Amino acid sequence: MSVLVDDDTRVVVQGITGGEGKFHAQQMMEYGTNVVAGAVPGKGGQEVEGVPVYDTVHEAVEEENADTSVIFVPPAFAGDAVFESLDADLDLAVAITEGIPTQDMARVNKRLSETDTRLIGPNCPGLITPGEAKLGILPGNIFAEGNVGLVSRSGTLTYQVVDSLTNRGIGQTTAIGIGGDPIIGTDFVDALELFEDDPDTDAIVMCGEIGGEDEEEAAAFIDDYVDTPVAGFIAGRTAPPGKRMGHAGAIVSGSGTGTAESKINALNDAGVPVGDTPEEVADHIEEFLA
Amino acid sequence: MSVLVDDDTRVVVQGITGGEGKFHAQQMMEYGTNVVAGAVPGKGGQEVEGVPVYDTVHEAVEEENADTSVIFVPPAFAGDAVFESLDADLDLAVAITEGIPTQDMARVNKRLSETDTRLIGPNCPGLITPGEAKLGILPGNIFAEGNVGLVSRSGTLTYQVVDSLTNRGIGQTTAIGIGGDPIIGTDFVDALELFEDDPDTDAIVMCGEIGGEDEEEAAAFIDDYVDTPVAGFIAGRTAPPGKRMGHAGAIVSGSGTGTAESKINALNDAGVPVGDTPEEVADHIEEFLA
Amino acid sequence: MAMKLHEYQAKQVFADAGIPTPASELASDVDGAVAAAEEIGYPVAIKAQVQVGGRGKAGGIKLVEDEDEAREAADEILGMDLKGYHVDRVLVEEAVDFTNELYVGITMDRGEGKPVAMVSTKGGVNIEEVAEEDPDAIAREHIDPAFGMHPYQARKAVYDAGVDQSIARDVSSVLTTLYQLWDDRDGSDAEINPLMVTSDDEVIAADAVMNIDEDALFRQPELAEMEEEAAGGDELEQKADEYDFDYVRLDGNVGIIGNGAGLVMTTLDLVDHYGGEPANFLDVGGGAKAERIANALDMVFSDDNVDSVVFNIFGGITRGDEVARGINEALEQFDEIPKPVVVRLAGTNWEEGMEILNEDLVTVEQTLEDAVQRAVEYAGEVNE
Amino acid sequence: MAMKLHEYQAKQVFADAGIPTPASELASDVDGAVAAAEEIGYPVAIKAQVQVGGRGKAGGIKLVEDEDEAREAADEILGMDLKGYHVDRVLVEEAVDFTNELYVGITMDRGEGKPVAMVSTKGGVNIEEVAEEDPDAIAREHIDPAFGMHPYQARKAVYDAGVDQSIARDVSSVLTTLYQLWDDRDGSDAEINPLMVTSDDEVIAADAVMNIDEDALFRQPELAEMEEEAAGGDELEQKADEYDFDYVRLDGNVGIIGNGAGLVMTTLDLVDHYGGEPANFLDVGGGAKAERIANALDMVFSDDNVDSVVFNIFGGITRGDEVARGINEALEQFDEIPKPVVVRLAGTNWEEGMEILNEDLVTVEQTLEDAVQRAVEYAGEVNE
Repeated sequence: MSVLVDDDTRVVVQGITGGEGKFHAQQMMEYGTNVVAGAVPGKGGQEVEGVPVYDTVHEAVEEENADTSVIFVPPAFAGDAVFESLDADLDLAVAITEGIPTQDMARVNKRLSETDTRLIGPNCPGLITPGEAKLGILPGNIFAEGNVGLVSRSGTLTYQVVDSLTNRGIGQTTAIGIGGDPIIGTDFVDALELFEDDPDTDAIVMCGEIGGEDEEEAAAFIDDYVDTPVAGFIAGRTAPPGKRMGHAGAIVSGSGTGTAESKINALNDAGVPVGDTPEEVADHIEEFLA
Repeated sequence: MSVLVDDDTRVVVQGITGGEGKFHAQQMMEYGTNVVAGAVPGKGGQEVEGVPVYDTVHEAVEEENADTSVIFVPPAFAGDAVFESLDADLDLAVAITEGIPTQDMARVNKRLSETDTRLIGPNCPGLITPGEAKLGILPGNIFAEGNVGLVSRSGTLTYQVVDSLTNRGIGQTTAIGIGGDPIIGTDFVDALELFEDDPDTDAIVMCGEIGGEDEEEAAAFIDDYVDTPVAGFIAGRTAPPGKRMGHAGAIVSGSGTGTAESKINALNDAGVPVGDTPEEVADHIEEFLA
Repeated sequence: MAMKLHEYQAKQVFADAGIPTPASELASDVDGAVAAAEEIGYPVAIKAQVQVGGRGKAGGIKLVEDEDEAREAADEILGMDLKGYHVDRVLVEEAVDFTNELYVGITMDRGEGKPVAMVSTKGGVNIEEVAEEDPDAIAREHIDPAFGMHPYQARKAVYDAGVDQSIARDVSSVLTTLYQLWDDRDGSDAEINPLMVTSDDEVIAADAVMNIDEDALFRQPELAEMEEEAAGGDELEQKADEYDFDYVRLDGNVGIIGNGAGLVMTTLDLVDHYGGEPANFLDVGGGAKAERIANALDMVFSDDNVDSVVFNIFGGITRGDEVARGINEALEQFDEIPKPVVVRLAGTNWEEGMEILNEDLVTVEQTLEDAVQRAVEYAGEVNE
Repeated sequence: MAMKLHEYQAKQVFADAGIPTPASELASDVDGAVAAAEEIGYPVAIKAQVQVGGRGKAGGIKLVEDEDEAREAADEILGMDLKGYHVDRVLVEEAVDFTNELYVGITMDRGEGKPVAMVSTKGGVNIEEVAEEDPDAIAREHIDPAFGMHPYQARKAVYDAGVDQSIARDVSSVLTTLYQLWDDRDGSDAEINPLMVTSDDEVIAADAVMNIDEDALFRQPELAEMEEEAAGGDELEQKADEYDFDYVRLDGNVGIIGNGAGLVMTTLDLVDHYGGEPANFLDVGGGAKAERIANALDMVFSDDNVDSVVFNIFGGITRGDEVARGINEALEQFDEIPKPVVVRLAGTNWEEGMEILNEDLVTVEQTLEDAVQRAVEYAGEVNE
């Protein structure tokens, strides 16, 4: 089993006629993802890799019963694309786009509270249920079917950890990259809840980084609600205070919260071991599953 | 008993230092309404008729436990005043102000869907539970305690009908003027539901007018959910199609809906007798109660 | 209530916002119209600038090919009476060669309490008729007034309406601008019908409707100025504007004055119920003072069709004594009262009002029913 | 990431929006500063225009009473090195006589996912310290980004903060304008600290902070132009701007290049874990092509502190073959490789990358741990 995505998921790719959209639509289909439609205004009636393109997401839903969208739309238009997907009664929207203006995302965030659609991202690699389907840009070949759920704020760090797991023969139920932007849809708590409720997920990896308080909140949630064992990793232990590092989220304000130390302590207090290296995270998971 | 307002209601008057606000605060108190505070930005610390004035509605709530506001704020600022009251966790806000721009009310309407506060009005006379409290500008002396609930889109028409009832010795549980604007808070259906659930309301008067489809919706609601007998009145039978008459709501578009005929038919179909004159409405109520 | 801009004013507002409109010029005499036509180049349309629908069918719009035709058409249209409105200005406008006519509009859906954007490929005709006969021909997209119209919503409405892909982007852009205008300018309705499509796939607003929420004019000073210019209607309606009354002229002979729209409409209905015919709807509003009451009487007296007047006031914020004072003031200036006035006062201070009223000048009744019946009776007597 | 406007730029933006600011003039030499001071009239403040906090304490702001003092101060400040930033411009500004200092600011509360307006009567000091030591001294009002800030919210924040009634209306108005600016200009932070209150109850923005969301600069052309002017920092940071890298300079000697912020930070952490000291954070981002990889190596080589470089790429959209090509290109131009480079490639096309990589020029490792350990080792050797 898995969370959020499996081989029944019917995907519409927003921006399928663009370079990235086209390439990754192809990659997703090669992996086995059921891409049923593309949506690009002004390109309705075309086909991309055999997939019909519609002018609006609503049409893709009406004509092809799409229930999930993956968004490869340039940042200036991506906020609008997310709104469109939220308005089309989808189950899930995955925004890959990096660099969406924060104020656009604040408005999206407001709309999210009014709809039933779940958003993953933006500025995220997407998610994958190994052997069934992937939504986004993750390199499918490093994943393996298994019983570990993974949630991460960072793309390539996810790959690093997954690689360590897969090399040891530990596969994944689903891996979710929630994205590193200041305002995102699904957060750690949401993902942990999904994995906790998934009978096939026997252990969870949670990769956080400095900045914000999401990891601290996740730790409190784990303490209260999560029985599945969780191993953690926090990137940015050596980041100097007051410096921004890449992700808008990755800033240490200099005060007590948001630092690697506060996050690691919070996780440890919730009974979550935090690895010093990605390999140590894999060690912990191995122990859990032993 | 009564609906929405009684002698426990703790009222803050927004705009209490203005001419109308002051006059009607006084009138309300004379009627017995528990006016606990005023709210006027920049006038905090003053007193009006012995009532303490605060700069914000929130302060009035914190300091005086106000749970209901009555709004006498000029139209240019009234939309903001309504937002403030919705944000202050009140049970009820009553907007008397006439002439609030419709787009301001559309935004208020959106916020209403997000809060638990009930709005009455705007452009309404308010509401009254005879013998207990009145909120707004209704002339208290024409009302009497009793068992008839009244809901109306029009102010003076309400008085006319109440007068007919009171003159026959028929009193009211609560009378609610919901206002004649195109966008209002509490509508006929909401008010009918309250009266239906009130054990002391034995009959209901509903005064509508041409324009919109609220009366038709109310008729459908009565048909499905209301056991309490209802008598109706519809103003504007002789209004020519395409002419606007006063209330923004009172326009007959010329097509099939919104006309007096369609409203009267809908009500009759729901078993609601509609009087040709206000006196005939009182006749019907008298019969119900006989 | 809405303030309606003239076509030429609305087009100016639309053009300023970047919506393509045909070249045009306003003229108030025949020579001016011909000069404008020469400048724009034939063919041109000469269009009466009055606030009535169906101008074309009523002869208020003419397409002309040369100077003679232009002169003839301008001469015919200027000064004509169009459904009761005097035409004193025409818009001389470039005739657009079109292959298709669309409709785009924004209005407030009062049932939903939110704005709605509408697009149809059946433009150029009465859109209300389309709405009734073929409702699916109009694509509707409701707008969340907190967010405003998202770009995808404009596109969705356009594609849902079946607009051709070759112009979909331009039509979406016009719709987006139209919403922005509607929102910024406190519109009640903003419409382009037809939005013409030319043979080289350009879109152009051949007509323009922009109605403004009168309650919001205080924050639209530019448009409030246009209102001065736009003010029209017959003499009585202009007077009502001046006095700031909600007034509607009707066909009967019983003049009606009251406070509150619902009560005034009820008074009209009762006049009808008792066999009379209402001459007007006049709502003095809440809290009217003596002067306003006198103005109301002046208004109704000015209407030659009126044979009797019924004054129905139920005081809430309006006080009976003020009403009585206003009635006395208005009537005491006459040697002979021009038309019989029946007065019914109830509610706040009605007893004081009764004492003040000069019963030599008016007939007093205690109930609404009696007052209306008496006024109908008087009107009938005069007619005999 | 945020683009920071200089004080003088932010003040211009604020003043244009109607927020009261002191008279001021920018100067880039001593004579210009003195002339500006004469024009404005003494006393004036001479303020270094560099993007660092705590300018005052560091000697970057001087209050002067006459020409001699002005000349001396300008001479001292212009050209000084302020926390690593070279001062090449000063703002000469009217000295405001104040009785009180407030703080007003707008920022994005990422935890709530919505903007927050803040007001405090404890202005004029480091507001972060106030937030930590006396959090109740800052009134906070969250804004619904769909509606924007309602006027009552500005008033509420102002009254909640305990601002005196004599200036409450003006402070509310400044806060409302500040939110409008923040919203219109895609601000990440907009702050006035202090907002000075004069003895006759006027408010005036004595300092101004305006940081813009870099991701939104595409729709803020005016501000993007200011960015050119605002660009500062040391040589390496300017180079990073030019190459469009997320780059942070640190104190160690192991240069670090990777793709993806989380993975780069992890690489830093591992350098530390294995006893080394990171010299920088450099994220080439997703999908980097060969040229970009070469630029990254150029950047890190330019840092004199760097003794060894670790290249850690886990390919997703970034392809190992492109990375390898970029590394080869960058290194093949040297007769002698200036600093040892350790490369670890994984993910998309890593095998192709390995084949392409010229192993004469770099050390290849299979795992992240090994690569970091090797780079730390190299750096240590150099230091010995």
